[in-house]
Amino acid sequence: MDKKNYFLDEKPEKLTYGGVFRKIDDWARARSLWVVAYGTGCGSIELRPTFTSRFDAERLGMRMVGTPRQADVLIISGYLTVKTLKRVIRVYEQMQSPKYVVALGACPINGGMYYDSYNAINQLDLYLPVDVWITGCMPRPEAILAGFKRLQELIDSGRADGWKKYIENLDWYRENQRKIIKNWKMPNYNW
Amino acid sequence: MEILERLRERFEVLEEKVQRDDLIFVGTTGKNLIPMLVYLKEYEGFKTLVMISCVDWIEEGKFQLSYNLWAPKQKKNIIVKVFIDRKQPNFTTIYRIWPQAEVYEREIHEMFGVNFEGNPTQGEELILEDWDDIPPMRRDFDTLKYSMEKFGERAPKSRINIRREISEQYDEWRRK
Amino acid sequence: MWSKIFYAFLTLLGGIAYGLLLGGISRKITARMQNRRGPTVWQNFIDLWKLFRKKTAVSHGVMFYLAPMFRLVGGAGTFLLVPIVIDSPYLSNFSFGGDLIVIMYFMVLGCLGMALGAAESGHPHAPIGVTRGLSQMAGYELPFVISVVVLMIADKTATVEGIVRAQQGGILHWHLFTHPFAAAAAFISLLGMMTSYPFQVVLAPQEIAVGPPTEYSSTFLSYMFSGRSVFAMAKYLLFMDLFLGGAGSLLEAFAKTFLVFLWPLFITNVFPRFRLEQSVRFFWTWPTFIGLVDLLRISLMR
Amino acid sequence: MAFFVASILLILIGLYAVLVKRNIMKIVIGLSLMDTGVNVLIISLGFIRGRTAPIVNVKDLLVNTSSKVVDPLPQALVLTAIVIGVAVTAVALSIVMLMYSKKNTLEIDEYKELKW
Amino acid sequence: MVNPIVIIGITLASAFFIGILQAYAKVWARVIFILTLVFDLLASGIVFYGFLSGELARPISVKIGGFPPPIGINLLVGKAEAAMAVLIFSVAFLGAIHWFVKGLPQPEGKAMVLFLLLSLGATGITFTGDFFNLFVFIEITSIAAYGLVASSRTKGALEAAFKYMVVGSISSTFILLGVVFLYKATGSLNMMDIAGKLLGGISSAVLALITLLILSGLLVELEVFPINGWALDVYQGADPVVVALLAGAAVKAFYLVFLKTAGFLPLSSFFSLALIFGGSTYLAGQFFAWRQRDVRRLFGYSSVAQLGLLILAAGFFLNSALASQSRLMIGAAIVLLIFNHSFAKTSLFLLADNVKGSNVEDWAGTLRGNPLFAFSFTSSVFSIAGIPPMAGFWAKVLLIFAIPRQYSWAVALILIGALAEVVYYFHLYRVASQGEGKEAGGNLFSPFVSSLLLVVSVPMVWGIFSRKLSIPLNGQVLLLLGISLGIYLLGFSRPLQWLGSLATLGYGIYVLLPHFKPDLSGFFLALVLFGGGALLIATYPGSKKLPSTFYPAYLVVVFSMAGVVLSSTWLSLFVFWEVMTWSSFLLINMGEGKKAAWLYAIFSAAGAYAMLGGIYLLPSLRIGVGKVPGLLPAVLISLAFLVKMATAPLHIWARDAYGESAHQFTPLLSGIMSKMGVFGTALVVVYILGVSSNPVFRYFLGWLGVLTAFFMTLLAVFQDDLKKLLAYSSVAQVGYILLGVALGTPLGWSASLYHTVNHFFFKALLFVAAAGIIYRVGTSYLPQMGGLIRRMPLTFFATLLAIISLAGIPPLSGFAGKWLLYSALIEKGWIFITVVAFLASTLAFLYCFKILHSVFLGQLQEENFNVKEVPLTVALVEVLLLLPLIILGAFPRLLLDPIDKVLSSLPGLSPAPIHYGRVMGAVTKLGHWNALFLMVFFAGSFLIALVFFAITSARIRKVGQLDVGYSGEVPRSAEDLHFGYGLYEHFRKAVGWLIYPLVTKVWKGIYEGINALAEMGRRIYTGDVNTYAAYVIALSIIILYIFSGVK
Repeated sequence: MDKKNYFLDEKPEKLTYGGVFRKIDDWARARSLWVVAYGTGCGSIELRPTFTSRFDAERLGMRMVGTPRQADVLIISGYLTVKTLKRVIRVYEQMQSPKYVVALGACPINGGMYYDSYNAINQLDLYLPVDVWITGCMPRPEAILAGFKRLQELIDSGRADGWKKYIENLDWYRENQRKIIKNWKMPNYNW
Repeated sequence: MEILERLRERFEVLEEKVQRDDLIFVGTTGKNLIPMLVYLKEYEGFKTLVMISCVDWIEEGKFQLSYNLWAPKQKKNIIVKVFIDRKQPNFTTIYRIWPQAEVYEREIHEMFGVNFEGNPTQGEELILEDWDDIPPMRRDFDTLKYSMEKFGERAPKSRINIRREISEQYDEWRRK
Repeated sequence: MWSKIFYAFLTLLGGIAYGLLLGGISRKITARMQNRRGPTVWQNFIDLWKLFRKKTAVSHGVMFYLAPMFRLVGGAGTFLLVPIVIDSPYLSNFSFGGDLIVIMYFMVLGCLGMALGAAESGHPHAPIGVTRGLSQMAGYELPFVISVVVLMIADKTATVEGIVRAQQGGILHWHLFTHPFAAAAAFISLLGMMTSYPFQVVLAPQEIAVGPPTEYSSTFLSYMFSGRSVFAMAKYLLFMDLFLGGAGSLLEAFAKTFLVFLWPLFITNVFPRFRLEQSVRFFWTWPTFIGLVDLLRISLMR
Repeated sequence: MAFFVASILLILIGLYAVLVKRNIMKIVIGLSLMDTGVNVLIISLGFIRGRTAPIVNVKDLLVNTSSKVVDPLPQALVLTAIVIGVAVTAVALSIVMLMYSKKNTLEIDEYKELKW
Repeated sequence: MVNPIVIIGITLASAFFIGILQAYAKVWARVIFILTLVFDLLASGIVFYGFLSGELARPISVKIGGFPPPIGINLLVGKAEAAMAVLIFSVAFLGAIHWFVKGLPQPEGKAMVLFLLLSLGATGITFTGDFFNLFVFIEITSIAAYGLVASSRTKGALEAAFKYMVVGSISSTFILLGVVFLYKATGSLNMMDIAGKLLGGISSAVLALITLLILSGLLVELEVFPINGWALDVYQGADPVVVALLAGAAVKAFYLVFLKTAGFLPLSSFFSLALIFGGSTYLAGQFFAWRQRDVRRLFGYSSVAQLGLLILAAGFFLNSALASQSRLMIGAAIVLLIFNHSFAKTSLFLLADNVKGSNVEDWAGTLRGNPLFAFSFTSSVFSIAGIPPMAGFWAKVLLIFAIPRQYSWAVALILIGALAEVVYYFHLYRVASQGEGKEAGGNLFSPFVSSLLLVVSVPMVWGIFSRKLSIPLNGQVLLLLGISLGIYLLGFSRPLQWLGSLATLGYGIYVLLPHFKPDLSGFFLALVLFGGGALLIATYPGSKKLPSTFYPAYLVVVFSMAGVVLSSTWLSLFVFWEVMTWSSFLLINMGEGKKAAWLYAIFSAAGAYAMLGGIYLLPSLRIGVGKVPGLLPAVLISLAFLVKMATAPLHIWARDAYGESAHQFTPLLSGIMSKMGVFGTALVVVYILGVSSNPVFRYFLGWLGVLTAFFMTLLAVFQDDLKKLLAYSSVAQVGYILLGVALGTPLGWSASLYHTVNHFFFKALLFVAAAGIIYRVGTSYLPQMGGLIRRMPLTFFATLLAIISLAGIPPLSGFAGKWLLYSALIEKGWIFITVVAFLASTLAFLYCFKILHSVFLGQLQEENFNVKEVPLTVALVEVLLLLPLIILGAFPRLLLDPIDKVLSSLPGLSPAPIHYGRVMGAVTKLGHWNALFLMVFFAGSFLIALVFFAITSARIRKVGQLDVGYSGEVPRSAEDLHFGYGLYEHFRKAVGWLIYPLVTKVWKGIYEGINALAEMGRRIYTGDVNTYAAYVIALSIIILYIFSGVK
């Protein structure tokens, strides 16, 4: 037996979105957002007050979880270097659908103050489907909460479908990703 | 300061500067560096290597390596500077004196292309994975051009609805 | 027969629901104590539904696949073996299936199943969590067993019904008051069983990502979730039956389990965390000595 | 009585040599002395004052011989014992010779390889 | 009829001729040498046969020189003398053959002459009827021996000869003096004459002194402690053939004289003299050998010890206060001891000649690949250590059982010495049987013949003595044991051996069918035979690597266990017990263990000898007959069983013996053999202790059981070797069984018996699975496995069910035992034990998870990618053992009903007070439990949940084994992700102090202490001639002073 069995090398199927319980599902999903506690940039420091007593994101039904398997939301908290991007892609792909991406700050949108850096990416949505952008450098917890409110509205109305788009256009995303990640040392499908 | 006198007695000191009471700069030649560091470590109490940094003097055609040492008892810093040729940036490692130097040297190698002979982990990726250009911290490296080429144009500030544009890109890509 | 099964099923659903509700209440109370608003008390239902209705899931193998069922069935079995309302034909559920010894061993079945599934996931955190859990179990089992043995010897029966009957006739007949030391030991070990805060290193949500179920997701996790809540309910019920005199009616059962539920909750919110060896040492010293007082008393009185 | 004392003395001297001397040759001599002492003792046991040697001829057989001669048996025994003693001494000396040829010493301390 | 004088005359003459001939015709000298020995052997054999056949009723008395006995010298040859002559000449013959095979020492003529003279002298010593003649023969023997020793080419021979000569001279001086004084005092030298004169015992103190003079001279020759330094030096330094003749034959002649002298001169203090000197020599010899590194000297110590035992026996033999029946038994014992020791020691010394180097370490590997060597060595060692079926066993048993009760300390002494003997002999055995195979020299004819004599004598000895002692050994079992040994002949083909063993076992079941009765024996017999048969199937894979003695030994273990359970007397139980122990020792020794088998041997021997001591104290040998006074016999007998169960302070052998024995054997060892301990303890509790009496001792036993369970479980938790972990677990589970037996209530007993069977099922299953896994994976180290569920699903399933059973989790079969046990404990009211038992079974979950996780779960390691499912036979046995776990889980009554029948057949016990209702299931006074309901409920609801899940679940992707949430990293290898090593480190921090190896250290301390004492003790042998001589003198004076009664 070769090492192939270490990772699953099979393209994921496209997912449908609907069914009898769709309304209830969306309602529940919106009110139970579990965030993977993966601090990618400077903004992760803003998440601590967001989730603790002062701003209390838990009242929105949000929780931090330690593993991508159980999480619904991936927060990109600031700039992403090439090195981090690889990990973020893997974490995102290990999350179970439906899943959402929230990007904090200017850097993921257009590079921000690192627009000319040799190592920070300029535009996150080329690589991952972002559902909500929260601008600022960095956005304060109030802003983050407002962003999550927006995410909840999107989910409630069924418009937060980045996870579906990602699978549908996986090849496009892969092409973009491979453009900057020259040495693709990851499995083809990360879950 | 007495320490400078003692250093002068023993080694070739090219330049010296007392910045503060507890911070001295000393310049020396490449040959003298390791004896001087050993001397400072063993006899003057500079037990700790705080860091190694590098400056690119592109005009002079030189790299400046600064070894920042710290004497915990006297509470003093000394920075030993040494210049090396920019065209052939080869130098010896000091990781046998301070094992932690290994990582600093690895980083300097990655960022400046300085080659520390004898460093066991030289050349392994530290921060830059898959780097494909000249070392990025050299002053002749055009970071903006590189960024634009690799990560794409900076999106115009006026753009509001990103989602729509991405969808267009999907469609465009599909049509190809 | 079939009606009995039907009622048992209903009771089970009720137990799960009540367990989830208690979980929500606990989150709410914790939040209030931390000067937060906190989620609604129904939050656990929402979470459960969301997990249940996730679109995708991953599996690592057969045991991984079966473990949530193990967990749920183990929890449900324990829950149904403990009589809720004594002498009620329906609400004493399947307590004819076994006595206290059976219950204590049946409890392990669910945990074992979950441990196996978790371990098959191949994630190193899972066995870390499992071994911590088992070690802690070895810790709290000692005081718990001491108090259980005290009760069995004192009441000369090993059945839960028998123990409940022995406590009838007024609040002062409760074992909580007749055997205060044994009760204290058991209630301290309840903290360990519920992995509430001083003894919470088993799950350690941040460090080892909730330990055993770290690789579980989606529907699997929802089964685990409901299994855990019904399991917690089983423990509350057991403690109610052992120390609080059982219940004569459903309402009383609700109230008394709520009382039992409050105890770890209050502890959990004001304490930091023990390391594992500290918690084992703690269990093998203080609650054990407390329990031994009653054990000695019983053995001398006999 | 004198024989008695002398024999005991001989035995003791021999014993002394065996027990104390560190030279192998002396030990062998001690053994010989002991042997001789024992022989003397045996003879003295059979000796009866005023009697003659138990050499019997026809004339003596006519009279009451048994009251005239000493006990003949110890003497016979001693004859055998002497032979045996000589044999033992011979073997001992040959062993000593071999030992000396091997190690060129007769110190007993050199011959303590086998112990414990 | 041959005249004995002819033997002496011919030998003397041919010695003379050889001396002359060897200068001219060497070949003829050799021929005459051998012919003489053959003639002597035949002649003495004819005389001996004459005595045996009854042709000669009275001793032959041969006049020499024409004078009638009182005045002239005569030879007096009786049965004993003739036998001794046969012995001497057969040993001499074997030695001579060995010389011829290996090459005669140079100069060969002299060596042959001296050799003939030595055997002649020894014969003369035996034959003579005259004291002075005795002295002469002693001197002939001695001088020949000096010469032979000195002419040996071995290192230190001269030195030894010199020491021998000095001490020998002193001793013969004593004898000579004694003889002469004797003549002076009695006027006679003829033995019979003197004996006639002194018929009523010695009256005068002077005579006593004289007797003692002779005796102390003889004691020097008999190598009594502490004046035996010279002998050890000779044994170490001289040519082994000479040593064999000296130790094997000449010394025995001296012993005969000693016996005769003491008999003719009835000294009143002889008894205490023999006891003191025999006992001290015996013990000193046995213990001083412990630290001996030189093998020949070690054999020397052993010889000395055996002589001590003989002297001790002589004391009892000549004590007229004893019953004649006992004295007869002791006489038989002496004969057996002499026979046994002579040939065994001859064999051993000649074997030592074949090994290069003299140290124990030089013996490493000599048994491997040398079947002849192994056979000779094993049978000799077994003979000397007195292990059944060898004749030495009967010697010990006869001796012990003949000693009257008031001298039971002597019995203790004998047994302790025997134990010490086992320690050093089996140390040597362990060294010799392990390590790289080594070429031993090829001169194995004589040792082989001499050990063959030992083996051949076995049936005869058994035929005589087992009838005499009325030990009814089960004939069917004996037959089966014989057939088992025959399996060895199929050794050329392992599959054939395997099939043959299966057939034999099947035949065994068929033969023993009538014994499957609902009583204790039948119960255990079924376990032994069916269990052994099932496990035998699984032994096939990998059996090619085992020695061809594996299957015979395996069958012997099984059938001797059958013998144990079918025994009707304690002594036959003991016999089978010993056979079982030592055959299993051989099996354990086939594994990789360095020390395991040795430790097992020591502990088993200690237990067995304690049991023998206990049996000695019993009023009747029949099981269940007679009222037993006091606790001591019960304690002693149960020691053996506790050892086999590896109960707490006696457990230290178990880990390695289980862990390092051959994988094919471990299931039997754990699953069935440890249950023999249970059987024995059950016998002790029922028939010796009584189920309702002795509550304190039974409470103590209960604590032993529960503490064993607790500590062994804890040790298992921290064990990283699969088989050793299972070993600890096995010991712990047997601790529970012991607890149940100790309870002595019907409920406790039914818990125990239930658990006995059930433990067999799951532990045998686990060990069989472990054997399969180890066979496939090639290691038993847990952290190196992992993820095997992907390759061995069946084994995983089997192991899982076994583990659930082991942990006692309902709904599988293991829970019934737990439930019964706790019910019994609470009913009995042993509260504290209950708590500890509960805790221990909780701790068991820890190692249960460890087994499952470390072997089957987690990441599959790269080196195990190509592992396949276990071999077919193993899988078959797994399934066979698996079914009862499930069936008993649902219907425990299938086993509990027969157990009730067994219980009602035992005195003092009744069927367990369990009622079986339809709804409530099993009901006791305390509680209730419905096994079937739990099973149905669990299976049903599990299925429902599964189906529901399958319908409602999300889309499930089966991912690869490295696809885990790893902080976004890509794991590089399975090894990084597998959590195998140090699984319970955190728990060790909390409770590590509980597994401090106290017991091991105590045992080790005892061992080291005895070693240090032995080391100190044997320093008295300084190797200095002066010292040796001084010892002789000092001791003789002390003997003369103390025992003569002269003040």
